[in-house]
Amino acid sequence: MKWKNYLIMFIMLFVIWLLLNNSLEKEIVLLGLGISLVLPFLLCGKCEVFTNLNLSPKAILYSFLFLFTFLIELVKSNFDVARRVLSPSLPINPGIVEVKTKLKSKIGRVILADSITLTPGTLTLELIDDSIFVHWIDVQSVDVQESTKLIVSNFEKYLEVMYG
Amino acid sequence: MDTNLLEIIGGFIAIAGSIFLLLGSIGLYRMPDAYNRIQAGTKASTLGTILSLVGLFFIFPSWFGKFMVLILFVLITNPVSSHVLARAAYFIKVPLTKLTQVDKWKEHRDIDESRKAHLRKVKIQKEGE
Amino acid sequence: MFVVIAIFIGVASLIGGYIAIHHEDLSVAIIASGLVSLFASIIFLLLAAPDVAMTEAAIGSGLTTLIFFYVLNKIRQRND
Amino acid sequence: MEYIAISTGFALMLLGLWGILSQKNLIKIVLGFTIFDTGINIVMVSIGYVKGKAAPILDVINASEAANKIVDPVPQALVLTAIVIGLGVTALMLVYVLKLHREKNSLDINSFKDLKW
Amino acid sequence: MIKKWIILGILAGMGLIFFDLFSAFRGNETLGKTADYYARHGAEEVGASNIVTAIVVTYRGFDTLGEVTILFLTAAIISFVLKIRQEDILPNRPIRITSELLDSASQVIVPVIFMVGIYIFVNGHLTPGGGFPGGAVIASGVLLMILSNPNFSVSHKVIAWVESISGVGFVLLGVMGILFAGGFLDNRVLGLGDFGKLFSAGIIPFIYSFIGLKVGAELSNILGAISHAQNEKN
Amino acid sequence: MVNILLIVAASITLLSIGVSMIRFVIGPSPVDRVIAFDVMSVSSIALIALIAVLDNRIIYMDVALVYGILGFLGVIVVARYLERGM
Repeated sequence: MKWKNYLIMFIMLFVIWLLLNNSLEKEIVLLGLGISLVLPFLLCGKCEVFTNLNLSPKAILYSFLFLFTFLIELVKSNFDVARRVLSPSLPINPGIVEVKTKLKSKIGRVILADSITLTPGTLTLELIDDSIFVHWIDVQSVDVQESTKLIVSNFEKYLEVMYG
Repeated sequence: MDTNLLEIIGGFIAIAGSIFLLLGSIGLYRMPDAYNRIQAGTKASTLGTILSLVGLFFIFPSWFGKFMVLILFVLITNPVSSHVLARAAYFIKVPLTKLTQVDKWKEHRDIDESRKAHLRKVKIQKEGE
Repeated sequence: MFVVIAIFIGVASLIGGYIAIHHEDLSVAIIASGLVSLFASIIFLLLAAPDVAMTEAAIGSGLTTLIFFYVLNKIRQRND
Repeated sequence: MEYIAISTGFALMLLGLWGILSQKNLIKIVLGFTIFDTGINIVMVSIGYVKGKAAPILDVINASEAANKIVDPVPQALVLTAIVIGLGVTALMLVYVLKLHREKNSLDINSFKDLKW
Repeated sequence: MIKKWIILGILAGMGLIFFDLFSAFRGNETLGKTADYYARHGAEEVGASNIVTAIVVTYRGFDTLGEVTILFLTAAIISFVLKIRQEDILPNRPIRITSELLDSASQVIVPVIFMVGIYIFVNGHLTPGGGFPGGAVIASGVLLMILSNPNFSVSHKVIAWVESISGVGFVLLGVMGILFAGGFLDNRVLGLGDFGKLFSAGIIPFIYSFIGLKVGAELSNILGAISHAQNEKN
Repeated sequence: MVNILLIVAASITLLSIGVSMIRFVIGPSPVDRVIAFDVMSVSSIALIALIAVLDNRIIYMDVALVYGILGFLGVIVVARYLERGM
């Protein structure tokens, strides 16, 4: 097991324990420390999700920027859904397109696919090597480069810095 | 007065969240095929639940922890489950609607299949020789 | 308000039960019975029994449905 | 409230019984059993409900005035046991369904007539 | 045809009985005698703020012991029934591989699910929940591991160890109640502590942790047995 | 005042569960029914949170956590069953 994966898993579990208990008493903190030290050893013998995470200051700044972009896109996508659903003629133009990604690390790809699913009008169907197949509710371009630019590049520039 | 105002803002945010939930289910009802339904349902139910929880957080700020865990959990799991479901729907050949413009994945799979068939043919020929 | 929620959820769970018994596709019937348990757990919550609600959600709606699907999968594997 | 819940419970019980009696598919019969189970649990919990009182957990209620402020905890403890046992029974029934299907390659209850006379 | 009428007759009879019960039902206004005792004395005698937990673990602890035994027997019977001879095994068909996204995401989600399960059974005396739902949540975490990686098999050795250690621990804590306090499963072995704290209510948190681990192990055993059951030749 | 707003929110959430129930009843393929089930279980999380706030008991939120976990798992199991991955 890589130490970085273990460390991040430990921090994540400990924070979740504190949030669940919602208090900072001594016994709760000690018990949480014990549990979150033991659990990654038991469950993640072969895990490697967090291994490629970049912990430099720039990456942390970019992750906040990414979160901000993502939330804006999420709200935008909901208004998009609302517009489509409420208009009587149901203006959709669906199709399945292919886009390319440059990301190699696993957690980066997971976050990219999740963000594609939650942004306006797109839904990840499958990841094969470097291509992602996306169901697009309103196809604007069938070309690979063009749709990559429209769908992926907005997030990828942050994720590339965060996960290398 | 101050806390009262916060509570009222929270109530309105919760109403906005429930309206998004309603829009999602209307989308679920109106869309023509399974993939579009998954799109409408997932997006609206994710943001709707998150907004409801944020609105309730304004009313009871001391419940911060549970709301935060729930929001994170919904945000991580909902896209994953919809992705797995959409992939399953594609594999069991749930029909796409007639409005569909293009299906790149099918082309990709066809190319893959034909390449494999070609390789098999070459191999058989070699064995034949 | 709670009475309105209870009526609504009760009617929905009855519809779910009807589908569970009368739909010819077994997988749909099993999902519908999971839905009945899900709504039953909200009814437990309204009856001021959060312990029971949590147990019903975790065991009645969760694990029972999952075991049903595993058995159905084994039967399908044998049939084809 | 308790009237609505108890009528829902009785209706679910009848629905489950109907499923058990009228269906031919073994898995459908087990499904009817689980619905019956859920109905019984709802009926038992709603018998213990006391109008306008809170859940039997004393975090905002003082221990001294608990007796006047909480609902009946005994049926809840009983139902907690019943749900877990219900899972065990359902799993056992399903495994026997699997075993029966291995014997006859059929899920229809009319094909198991070996012990009928 | 006659069968249909018999079924309808039975249903009508049951419906009549249920309607009679329903029309005789009057909502309670006060608690019954037993419930009143538990509500008045539960907090000071047991020290748990969740009265249902106090009943399940202390007042009716024997019931719970029997329940855990029943689950254990169910798991044993299931693995016995599903066992077939080695030469009758039909080879498994190839199955579709997991999507990469589910595989990666489950590595993050499984520890969180385990954490929630542990939280539920450790806090059983303060919040709703306890050993049984906590164990079920842990078993569903194991199930997610099986689903995201079909080659993952539940290790029988680990499960047997967890199961026996927690079972023995449960009974030992009960016996300590005979030695140091009022009787079997009496929770005042450790002193009641401060009301509403994590380590209060005597040994209830420890007993519920053992129950949770044992239920989780047994349910994962059942799920593993069914999911890895082999198909038999005709 | 706040209670009225919350009651309105709970009513709209109930309505959304009802509309998804229609899709669950008529949905032609199992996939449609599963997505309706998912939307209903996620809406139930919001409904339980609203009930908890209206009743002023934080302890009900634990039930919502369990709902979140099991709704997710149910969808994954059905999807893996349908695509023959189990």
